[in-house]
Amino acid sequence: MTAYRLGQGGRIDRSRTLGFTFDGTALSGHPGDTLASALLANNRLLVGRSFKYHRPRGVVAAGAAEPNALVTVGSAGRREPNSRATMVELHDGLRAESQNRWPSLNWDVGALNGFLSPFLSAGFYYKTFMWPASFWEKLYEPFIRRAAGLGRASYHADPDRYEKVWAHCDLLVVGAGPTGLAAALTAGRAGAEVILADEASEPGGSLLFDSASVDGQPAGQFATQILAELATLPNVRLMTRTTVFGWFDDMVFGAAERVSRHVSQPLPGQPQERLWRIVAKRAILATGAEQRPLVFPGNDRPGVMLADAAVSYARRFGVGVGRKVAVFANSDAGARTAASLQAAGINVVALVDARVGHPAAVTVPRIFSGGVVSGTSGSRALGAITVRHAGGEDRFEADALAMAGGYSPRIHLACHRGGKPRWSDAHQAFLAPEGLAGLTLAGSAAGARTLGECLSQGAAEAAAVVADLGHTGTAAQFGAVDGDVPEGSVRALWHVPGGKAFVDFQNDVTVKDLGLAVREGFSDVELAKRYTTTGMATDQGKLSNVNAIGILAEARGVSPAEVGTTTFRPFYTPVSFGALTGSSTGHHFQPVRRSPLHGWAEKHNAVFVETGLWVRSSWFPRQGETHWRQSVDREVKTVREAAGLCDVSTLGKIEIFGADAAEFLNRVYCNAFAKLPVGKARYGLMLREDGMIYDDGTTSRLDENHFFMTTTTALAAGVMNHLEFCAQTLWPDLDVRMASSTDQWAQMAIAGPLSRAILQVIVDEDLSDENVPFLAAKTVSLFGGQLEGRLYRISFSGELAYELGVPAGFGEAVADALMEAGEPHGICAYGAEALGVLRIEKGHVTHAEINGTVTAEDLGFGRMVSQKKVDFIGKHMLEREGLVDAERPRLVGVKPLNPEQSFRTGAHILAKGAEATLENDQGYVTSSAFSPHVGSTIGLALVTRGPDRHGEEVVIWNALAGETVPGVLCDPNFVDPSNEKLHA
Amino acid sequence: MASLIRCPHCGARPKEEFTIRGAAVTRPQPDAGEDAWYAYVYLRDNPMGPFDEYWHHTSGCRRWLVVSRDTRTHETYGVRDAAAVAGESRS
Amino acid sequence: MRYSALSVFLNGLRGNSNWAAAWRQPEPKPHYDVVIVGGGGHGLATAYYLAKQHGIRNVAVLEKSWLGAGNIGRNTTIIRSNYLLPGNNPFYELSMKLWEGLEQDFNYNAMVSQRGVLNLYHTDAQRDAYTRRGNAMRLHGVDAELLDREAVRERLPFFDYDNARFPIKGGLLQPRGGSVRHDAVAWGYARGADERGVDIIQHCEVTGIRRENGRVVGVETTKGFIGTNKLALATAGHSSQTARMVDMTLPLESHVLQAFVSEGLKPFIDSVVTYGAGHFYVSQSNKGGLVFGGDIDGYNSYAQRGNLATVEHVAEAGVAMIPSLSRVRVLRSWGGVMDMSMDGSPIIDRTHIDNLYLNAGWCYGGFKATPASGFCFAHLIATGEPHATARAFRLDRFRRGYVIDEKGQGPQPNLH
Amino acid sequence: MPEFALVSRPALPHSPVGDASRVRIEALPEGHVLHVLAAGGRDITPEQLASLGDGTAHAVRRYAPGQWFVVGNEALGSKEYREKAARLGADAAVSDQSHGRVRVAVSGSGARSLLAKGCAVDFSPSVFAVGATAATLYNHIGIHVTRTAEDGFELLVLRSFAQSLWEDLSVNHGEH
Repeated sequence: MTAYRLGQGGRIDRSRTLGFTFDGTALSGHPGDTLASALLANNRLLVGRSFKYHRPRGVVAAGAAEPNALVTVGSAGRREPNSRATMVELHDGLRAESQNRWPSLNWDVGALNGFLSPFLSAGFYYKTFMWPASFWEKLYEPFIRRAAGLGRASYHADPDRYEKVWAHCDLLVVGAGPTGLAAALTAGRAGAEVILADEASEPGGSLLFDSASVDGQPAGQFATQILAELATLPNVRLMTRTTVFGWFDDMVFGAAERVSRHVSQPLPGQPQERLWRIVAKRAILATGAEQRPLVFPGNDRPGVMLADAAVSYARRFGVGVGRKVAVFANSDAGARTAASLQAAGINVVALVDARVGHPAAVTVPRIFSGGVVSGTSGSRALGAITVRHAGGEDRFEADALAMAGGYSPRIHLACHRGGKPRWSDAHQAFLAPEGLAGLTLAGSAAGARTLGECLSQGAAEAAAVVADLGHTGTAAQFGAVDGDVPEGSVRALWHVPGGKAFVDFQNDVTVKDLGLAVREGFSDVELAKRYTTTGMATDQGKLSNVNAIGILAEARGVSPAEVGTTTFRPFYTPVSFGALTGSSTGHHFQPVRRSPLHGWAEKHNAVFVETGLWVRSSWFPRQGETHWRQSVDREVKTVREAAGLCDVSTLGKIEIFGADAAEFLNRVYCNAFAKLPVGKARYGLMLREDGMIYDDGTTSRLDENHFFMTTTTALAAGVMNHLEFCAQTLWPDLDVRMASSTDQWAQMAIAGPLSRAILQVIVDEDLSDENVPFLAAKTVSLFGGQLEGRLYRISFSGELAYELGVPAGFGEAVADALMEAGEPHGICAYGAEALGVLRIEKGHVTHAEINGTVTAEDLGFGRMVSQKKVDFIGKHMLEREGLVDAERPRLVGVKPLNPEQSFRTGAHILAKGAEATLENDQGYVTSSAFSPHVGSTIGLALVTRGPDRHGEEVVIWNALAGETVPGVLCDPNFVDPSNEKLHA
Repeated sequence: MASLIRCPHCGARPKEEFTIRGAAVTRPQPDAGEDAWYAYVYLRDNPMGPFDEYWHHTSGCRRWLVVSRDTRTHETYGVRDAAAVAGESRS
Repeated sequence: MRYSALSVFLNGLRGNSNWAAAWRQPEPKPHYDVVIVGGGGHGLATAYYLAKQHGIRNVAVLEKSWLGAGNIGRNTTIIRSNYLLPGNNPFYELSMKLWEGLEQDFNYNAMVSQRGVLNLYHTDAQRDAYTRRGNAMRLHGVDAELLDREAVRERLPFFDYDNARFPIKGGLLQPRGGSVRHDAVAWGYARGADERGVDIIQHCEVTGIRRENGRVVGVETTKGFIGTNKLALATAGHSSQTARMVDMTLPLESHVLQAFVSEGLKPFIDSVVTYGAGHFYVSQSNKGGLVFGGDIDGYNSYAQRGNLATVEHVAEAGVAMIPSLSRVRVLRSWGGVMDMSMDGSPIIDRTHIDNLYLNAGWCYGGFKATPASGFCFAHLIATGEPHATARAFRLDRFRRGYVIDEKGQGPQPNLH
Repeated sequence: MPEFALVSRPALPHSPVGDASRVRIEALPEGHVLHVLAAGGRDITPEQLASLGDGTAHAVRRYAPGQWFVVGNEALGSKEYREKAARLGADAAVSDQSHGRVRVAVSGSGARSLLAKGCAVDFSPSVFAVGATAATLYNHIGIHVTRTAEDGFELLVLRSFAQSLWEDLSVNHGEH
């Protein structure tokens, strides 16, 4: 085969030259070229190696269906394996490399597999590599894994940006070929909002290489004229380089736009790719049809390509695919191809028509009627072909073979929502399912066979859609089409018997493989696909599936209709992770929630930690502290001995209003709330309907009909949803309304024996125990009336403590004032770590204990669960056997026998002397910390009959860390068990 | 329904804005008895076909909705405010 | 015909024209000792172990579609036994042990590949939860290692450690976890069962269950009535529909779980890895595709297809974990229908109806369970008693309050 | 108490991004945001709602059934807030969200396409006219959008998310 640049013609810009490299060799092309056309123009025919046998392969197609010409383009973070050369637009400096070959494309050791092919038939690997068993992972599998795969992906982070966009339209037209252009023009003229999307860089589809003319104009010129009119319509958006890859529920289409793929790096401000979510009222698929290869011995030799691809290379790219081109077809497409190539100045040496009695209207040196190509030869490229015909066999030189095996309408999108394709004997193809709401097909995607039909169908479908949407418009009319050659009758020719004939080029699936699958019981199309891997390559069987179905049908002696298709699933063509991800990468993977006291914490040198979406201050290292424990121990001690200030703004906060708010709370908490007095806070426990604890927090009654609830940080959103569920669906008759106020309040805990004195400096009213007793909750005036805040006397640490809420913007100023007021008292800032230590010392639980599998009783809250209330969420499942089982793990404290030893959360508890088995597992440590107060590590644990076993020696078992620590179970309240400090 | 839900208060919105809870089953009366409560908490008809499901418009109006749809096709028949549905079933 | 390197060689010399069919295509007999509804992994494995372990060979497996059409044919092929709770842990470890000897046992290369399963953690709370889990595993003799950040970095240097929204702090590794060629599992069990006399009847849909005097006596099918002494349902994804034939309502919802495969790549990642700060897990198949997935879509569905928002969500988490994935292309997505149970754990039990046995509720953990599920279900059917490792998977556990809730999410299936 | 300076720290201490001819992103003054929640079955008249506002256009914004935001540039003291809240009596509760939600203006001919990079709402004027509102998502962040002019939108965002929203908008602004 000798491919070459034609002296004239094509839509390339011959005035400019672009330099690129392929496997390191410098080559050149022109703007308008794809990598494939440029390689052909440089007579680079061998472009890749197949998956299994590493057979030399050349370009087969001119578009998205390309199975062979897969290359790696770019380098480092922009390296992209498996790029279809037919879709890669040539740009200056493009670097492309072939794949799946070693040491080089020309001399590939893997090609030895070809000699072993008798032993590598479909599914051979399921039958061997089993002995000895240990060899699989050590020997066989690593070898298979290295041999498999295609291109190599980069480990470098992608430097480019991606984005996602939503779009809305009346009509989405997929495909800007003749059908799509006619549809968009019709709808656009009628005033509908139209999106016209096309995967190619240049709209026009087959008009870009069709040799017919419309109204006396060459097809390409006709396309240009329609595009010019579309450009004047502001309601029509043309999106090129945009592949509509999926049709999802509710008329949402996914599309990927290759914004910057055609340049070496994105222009400033431009993303690399853009994901479109297109919400369309209606859609027309004008996606055209895929030409099928013919399956004959030697059909994979470089130089054998689709007939339309050969014409497209000639007429669109100005490339002759050979000096001696043969054409092989099972329809009038053969004669049409020969004529088109000749018109472009290409030498056609033979026309092989598998049909008998269809005289060709073209002059070619050799015409075989009723002939088939039965063999090809040539080293790494086509040199000659053999034709079998009624009169025997002829072998002659040919350096390219254009094959036309009929058309398969591109119906993928129409099948994405579960519809099954229908076989049409008339079309020898599968057509789209019927009755697709909102989506219609037109043109060759619907089985049309001529340019004229495509234009009129596109216009007619669009006219129907716009009328349906209430616009007035008529189908666009176009002049007469001249030179339209319909396919005529198509002979079902699923394969030509003889040597190795490939059905799936990329995965090296042959006719024999499919036959073997049928013989071995894998005759169902899905089983045959999975057993042979046909249709599972990167092209998803765009060229191979229908041929495979035809061959299976023949082997089983049934019609292709009975074989049916495998399922069409998104994506139509592969979509990059980048496009699907958009801008949600790196630090922007998820939004960050910042506390209003973030700036305050920064000033105090906080170390921050992610807590869900929040960033919380974890501890506040001071000068000289080199280990986090030093800081945390100091903070804990300071709170126990003086006072500390902690940012608790991340707790969920909910304002609850309404005449029935008290009743509502009484139903959502398991303990009583109906009679909570105004000015009081109460600890509340929320259950799920299955009786397990859901969340806890305090709720305060600020006014008769106004409550303020706090939730844990982790479940703030969940609790709000839950409350709304209860209010709206369970008890819509109750007057209760909720507003989240998490973000409104900067909330700080001021804890420690000196907290009252410090707080009194900024709070206007008297904070004495009489006036603000434990669990008081009230609005207070601050700074001599400058500000109002909400003060709650509640404690998580067990110390005298308050929480103060002020409007978020003032949070930092108030915290600063408190730190200033507290300085003489030795106040410190304390973070989430110290908060954790303080609560563990006091035996207070968090979601480390409330893990969704514990009951109120398990945590020692049994008496809180109301026996009086008729109903509350979770009441009705509480009495089940498993929930009152005496053996349930329950909350207990745990300490090491030797204070020098420490243990970790997640360690399990075993009875002393018991063997370490699952049967002997008695529970686990839910929380642990070093307690400065106790002077050792302490923990909370859920242990079988834990509360009954205080004082019992146990083993704290952590095999992961190699630690087995003798410990003792104890009261979980390690500090001030009589709560004197709390009530001080 | 799996891409857009037509919220009766906000119009068509993407699935991302919603939280899905599951079958729109009715909570029994407090004295309904063990079987009724067990069925409410644990058993689901799980039909193949028409189905009522609770969706919460979390990132929109924060109303709980009853989405009536087909579990085979994802076709939506209607979306109603759950409070209105509860009101209807009560009256 | 026994499969071996020699048989591949000899058949190759003869042009591969002498390979026998892997299984027969029998017509149903009027009556069987056991009829299994569902020719997926669990149904086929049950048939295999009934024949092999218990000598019960007069068995039919009825499949309404093609063999292995269910979730055995649409999953992400991961095997592991890294479970927390005592109700699950020994069962999944039994499964792992069966995987380890499976190929030699059924003479089929299912490519059981123990390349390790690593669950990443990003917070102290996650580390603590994995510590608890890993120790529970170790108490049962299951392999588990807690890796710190540097140990993870050494294994997977191309993950995002320094620029991440949720930096990786470490991971829980089960070295014996890995992946298996999923279709081959169905085929291996089918071939092994067929060889032992089991009738695998494809394209035979059960349309009703016939009861006489309160006992199940057979099934109505699209190929006529088939009598049986014992009827075993293994139709995960559609269990509620099958159970409805005998007026049973189950603690299940059917949900769609999507999964994805990328284009084929040269070796990129060796082990199975799950992300701890988003819904994403990934492994690489022997063909080179990255097989990955995330969370269920969240709504009840039998449609076997999902929605784009979930795809995006999964891709975002993937790139957050491995920034260079950005340039890798996703080839194909698919959706499987899951029996999501009320506690996230399965059911293997008798029912209140005589002769009727149920295997259901596998959530998205069904694939890895295939061998043990078949083994234990066969044991139950053959002996009438639950297998020791599957005793917790009773249907009455919900009513009695003995749920097996690994995630602690309570009775809301889409949260498990 | 020694001297106390009642300084409010702004959630978005940023200068506007972009220029008004294409698209401009601007943090608005942290004035007041009142969240009005009508009691079940009570109709709140537009006049009642307007009485809570400062008289400017689009001060009252529909949020959900029976719920509105009333916004303005001036900060309200506790006394003023209480006085306003009392105006609707038992008909509605008024929750002060002046510090909980932050306003961002997006304006210019490119405003719509900037919003389309995060919002699924159809902002074409025929569907989303001046005065229209929507509670929705911008990428992963909940926002409340009001169209204040043909080419002008105001976004209301929870304070803790404000910085992330600002960054999202700024990144997506790139092209404009």
